[in-house]
Amino acid sequence: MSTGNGVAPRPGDPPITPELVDEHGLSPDEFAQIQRILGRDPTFTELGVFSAMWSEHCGYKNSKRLLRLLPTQAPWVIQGPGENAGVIDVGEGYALAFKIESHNHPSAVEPYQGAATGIGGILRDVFTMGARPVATLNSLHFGDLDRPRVRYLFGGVVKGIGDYGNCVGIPSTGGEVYFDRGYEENPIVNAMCLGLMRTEDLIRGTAEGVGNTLMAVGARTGRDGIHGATFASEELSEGDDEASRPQVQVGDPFTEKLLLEASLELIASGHIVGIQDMGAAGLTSSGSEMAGRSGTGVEMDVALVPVREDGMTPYEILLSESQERMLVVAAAGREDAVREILEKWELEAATIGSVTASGTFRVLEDGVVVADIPALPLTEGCPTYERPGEEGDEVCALRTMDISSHVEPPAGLRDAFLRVVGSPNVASKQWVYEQYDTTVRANSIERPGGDAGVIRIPGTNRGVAASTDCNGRHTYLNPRAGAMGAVAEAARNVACTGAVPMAITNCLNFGSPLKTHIMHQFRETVLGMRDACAYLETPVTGGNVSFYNETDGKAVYPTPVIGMIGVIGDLDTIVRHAFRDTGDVIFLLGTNTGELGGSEYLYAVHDLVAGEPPGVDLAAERALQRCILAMAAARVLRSAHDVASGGLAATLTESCLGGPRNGGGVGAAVRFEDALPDTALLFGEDQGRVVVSCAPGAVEQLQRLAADYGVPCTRIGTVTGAGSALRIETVSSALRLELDVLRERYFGAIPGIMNEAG
Amino acid sequence: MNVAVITFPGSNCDQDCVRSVELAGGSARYVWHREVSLGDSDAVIVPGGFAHGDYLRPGAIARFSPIMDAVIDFGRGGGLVVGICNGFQVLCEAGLLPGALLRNRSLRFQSHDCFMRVERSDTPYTGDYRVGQVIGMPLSHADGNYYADPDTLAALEAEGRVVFRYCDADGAVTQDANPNGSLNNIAGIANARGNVLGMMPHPDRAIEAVLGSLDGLPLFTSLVGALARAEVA
Amino acid sequence: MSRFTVEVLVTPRPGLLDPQGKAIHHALSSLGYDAVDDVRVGKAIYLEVSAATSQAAAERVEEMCRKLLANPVTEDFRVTAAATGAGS
Amino acid sequence: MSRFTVEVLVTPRPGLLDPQGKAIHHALSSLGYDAVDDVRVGKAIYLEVSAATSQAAAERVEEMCRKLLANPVTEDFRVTAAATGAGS
Ligand SMILES: Nc1ncnc2c1ncn2[C@@H]1O[C@H](COP(=O)(O)OP(=O)(O)O)[C@@H](O)[C@H]1O
Ligand SMILES: [Mg+2]
Repeated sequence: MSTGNGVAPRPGDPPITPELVDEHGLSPDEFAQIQRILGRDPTFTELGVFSAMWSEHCGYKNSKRLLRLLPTQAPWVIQGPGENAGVIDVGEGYALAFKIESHNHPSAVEPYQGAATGIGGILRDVFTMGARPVATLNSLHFGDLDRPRVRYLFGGVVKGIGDYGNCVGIPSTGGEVYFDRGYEENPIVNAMCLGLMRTEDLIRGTAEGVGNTLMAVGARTGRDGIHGATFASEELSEGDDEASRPQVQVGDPFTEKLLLEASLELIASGHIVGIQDMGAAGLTSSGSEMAGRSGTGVEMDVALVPVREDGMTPYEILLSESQERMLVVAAAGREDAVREILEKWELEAATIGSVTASGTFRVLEDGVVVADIPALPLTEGCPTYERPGEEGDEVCALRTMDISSHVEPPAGLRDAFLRVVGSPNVASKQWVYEQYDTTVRANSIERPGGDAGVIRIPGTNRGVAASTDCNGRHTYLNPRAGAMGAVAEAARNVACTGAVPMAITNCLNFGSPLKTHIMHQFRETVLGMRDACAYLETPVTGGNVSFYNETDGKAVYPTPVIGMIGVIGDLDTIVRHAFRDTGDVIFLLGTNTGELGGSEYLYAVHDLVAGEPPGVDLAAERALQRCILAMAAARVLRSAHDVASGGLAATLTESCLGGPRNGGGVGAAVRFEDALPDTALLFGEDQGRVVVSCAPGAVEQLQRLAADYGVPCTRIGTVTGAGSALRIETVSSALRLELDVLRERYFGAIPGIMNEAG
Repeated sequence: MNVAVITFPGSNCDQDCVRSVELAGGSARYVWHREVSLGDSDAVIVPGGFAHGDYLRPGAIARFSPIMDAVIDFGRGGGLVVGICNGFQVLCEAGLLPGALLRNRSLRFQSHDCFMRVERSDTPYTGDYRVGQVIGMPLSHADGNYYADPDTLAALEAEGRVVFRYCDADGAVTQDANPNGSLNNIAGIANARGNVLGMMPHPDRAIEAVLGSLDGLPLFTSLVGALARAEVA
Repeated sequence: MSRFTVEVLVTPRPGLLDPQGKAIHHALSSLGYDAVDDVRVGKAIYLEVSAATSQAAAERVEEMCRKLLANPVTEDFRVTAAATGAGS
Repeated sequence: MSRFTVEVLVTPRPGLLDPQGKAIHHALSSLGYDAVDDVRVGKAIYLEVSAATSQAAAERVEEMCRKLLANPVTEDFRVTAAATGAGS
């Protein structure tokens, strides 16, 4: 392979100095490797290209080796990691494409646009696979809501997600929001998208067929977000001034909607052989990755790319991250047909180059070669590192701290109960999800508010359930147990609706991988996720790593967000989380162990993040989930709701109250015989538990099924009907919580803070 | 009998509307906004979504889409035209219905279920409801706050042109039950002749029990029934 | 033909409730700005227009306002044209 | 203390995409207004402020802009104060 024919420095480009290489985030060794690949010095344009492709964001330099440990296969996996999105078979000829992505740094700088463009990017990842987006979810982690800046970020992010997704017309079916001082400076904003297609309509991001035509489609290229990919791989620092701040990318959801419809029409037309979003690192990553995947080369002339501003250099055009753009490979001779479809959708399409046999990523400017780089080494040759890791002292001290002195609630049990239920972490996220269109396209069977959202596969009686989960406090205190817990909880949430957990996507949000305690967190997280996914048979089909979530040396909690997918074969067997009828019998499946480490109780009542977080018994978890699924299939259940943040207190409250707009809820009377302190019993976040209810006549069948699966099953009480209270007895106390009071706490908490404080 | 569902760039609920008509026993087809004729359509639905991105004001740009001249002529001539959500906004901008839809009182996009009281059952869209019936369905909008100047509002009330009003589960028309600040809790209105209807909530998302409500279906069966009767006559 | 920058200010009609203005007013008060008595929020639209004179440019844009840029039911508008680059 | 009407014009920073402006431009073109070369959309905010002088009023509002009314990352602003009722 020969490169560099005629590649010469472009007049006006800065000379390649060690400082410039360093500014591009490349080490001297990496630069030497680039020289070896090219057989010469790179041009400025080429340096920019390598810098973007070998950034953490595109090149996964510090994570790739560990990520290889994750299980990725199962008979139902059609496409594993490596494509724009993972794809699984969901039955009746349908395939589901899904993926989660972070937009943390852009959201910290400009919450509204940062979050909006995050949604835009993940939608494109899914519809470029040929799938129509049918649902989105979002996982958000912020600092404490008593800080005005946090309220500004929270409000802006939610509005940004809503305005973008609503305009494109994709229902939001779920997500999660956490508030903890661990995210004070660095919010975590992860967006997930699910898309459906007929299995045969799957298309991949490849540039096949020498002579085929490369077309730039959609919005024009501006100077936005140049080096966003590198930016996403650096920490924010207090001194970030405007000059050094890359320009914010502005989303245009209307153009996205047109691009979505046009792309699906293009894919269905057969006029194109490949399509990819110009996401991080724009034209550079889309062009070189498509070539790399298919072993071909591409050649393009940046002078042919439609631009929004005058005087853009090849460097800028190649690295721009302007939103709502696609790179399309049209079959030779079909360019006009492609253009016709795009014109109908009022979109621009420009022929910018072609697929070649050279194996190189070759870029011209008005016919003059400005870059010529072997495609595969560029996309796959990024050096990878496995850095040493060791648990940090600070977290070790917190984890091993004796929390027994904090078991007593200072102002009594009732006060603690109301504080936990009214803590923004446990309280209803209605304020969030009612800003998202949850019902557009009339397939939302279970909307946000329960354990997992469920979307119908149009024209069938099947559904896809999805949930995102990560308790960052648990993963902070013990990354391995926390990661296992996140997978277990996500699967349990999906199973509670009656859907079989199938596969996950994940978004790993961490601090700087160059620090040993962060690397320790990362490694432990991957190992925990590996074990849980293997055991629960939910392989990993893709995901995203976001490092450098740090400000002034302080990193976010390690936050591996799990996006779990489940399939429900018969929507008539769906189970919801709210108690239903007076007289129904309530059971606890699983065992109370009273684990208060890392709990919401300790945070909300004692302002403490400490202790060993709940452990995960994978065998018990698997048995529990299979048992729930069997009960759902046998239509034994009137309700099912898992136990997580806030413990039994939160679960029982939510099952009594139901959704925000269904009237007063129903009361319940429960009694626990466990020999545990009251707080440990009611607020412990022990894994592997679900509260279910059934009609009196179904009690025996339910108990038999639990016994069949070896799942501990304790009869704890009954549903007592409308307008009353939640009554809880333990061996030492009795509590009566009026539903009105619970309603006010649970539904009023977040609106109260957001409306009053402004 | 054929219902035209207009698709603007940015329409999101055109499929839901076609499906609703079909479930009600009628037939419907899509009409792209750049067409200039409604062909042999017997009724028109302007669906929800974000036509032209809702940029400037919802409905402002869509109102000038090429097909809209035909829709306006059709409505002025007594043809059945219903606008749902964004479609309601388009019809107001186009002058087929009076008033305007302002930003929600909360200043937020709102997506949740609401209750409405049916005020008229003698329109082509509400024949299968009862007057006073309380119906529940989703709403989903940022600009649903109905406004008209005092004279217009008085005329709407005097002429009985308020078709749906936001209410609570028991049918009481209260400010608490008003989701967006609409004057007089107005959720849907008709033109003077009664052939053009606009409403903010989504009957097209309440057409199957599995979706949580069937209360939207009568709107479409009423429409299909009215067209069938017109065909016979 | 010269180039003009035409500024269009679109404001809610007096008497109309302006929730956005009210919200900003509320936020300013809670930041301690007590000297603010009222806030109204509208749109500022800037058009680059080619025309023979600034008056012609303004007239053209006024027509656009009546047709599209402002909603006569709820909004008033004001148009000012200046030669492009002349500052404003 | 006198009363001033302070006009704040908030506009998207140059170089940033302005989807709304783009859409309006497109709509005006299809209505046949070919003489329009560019459209940008911002906000116009009017505040009634009590202050000793118009300069004091403007300074106060500039502070509000930096704090709340404009987003420094994406928007520029311009403030003009006039005695209330003086027209503008
Ligand atoms: N950011 C969000 N977007 C949409 N829905 C959300 C969001 N946050 C929470 N929800 C919904 O609120 C409900 C409760 O959330 P959460 O307490 O995280 O549930 P769980 O503990 O079962 O995972 C879920 O249905 C969830 O989907
Ligand atoms: Mg749950």
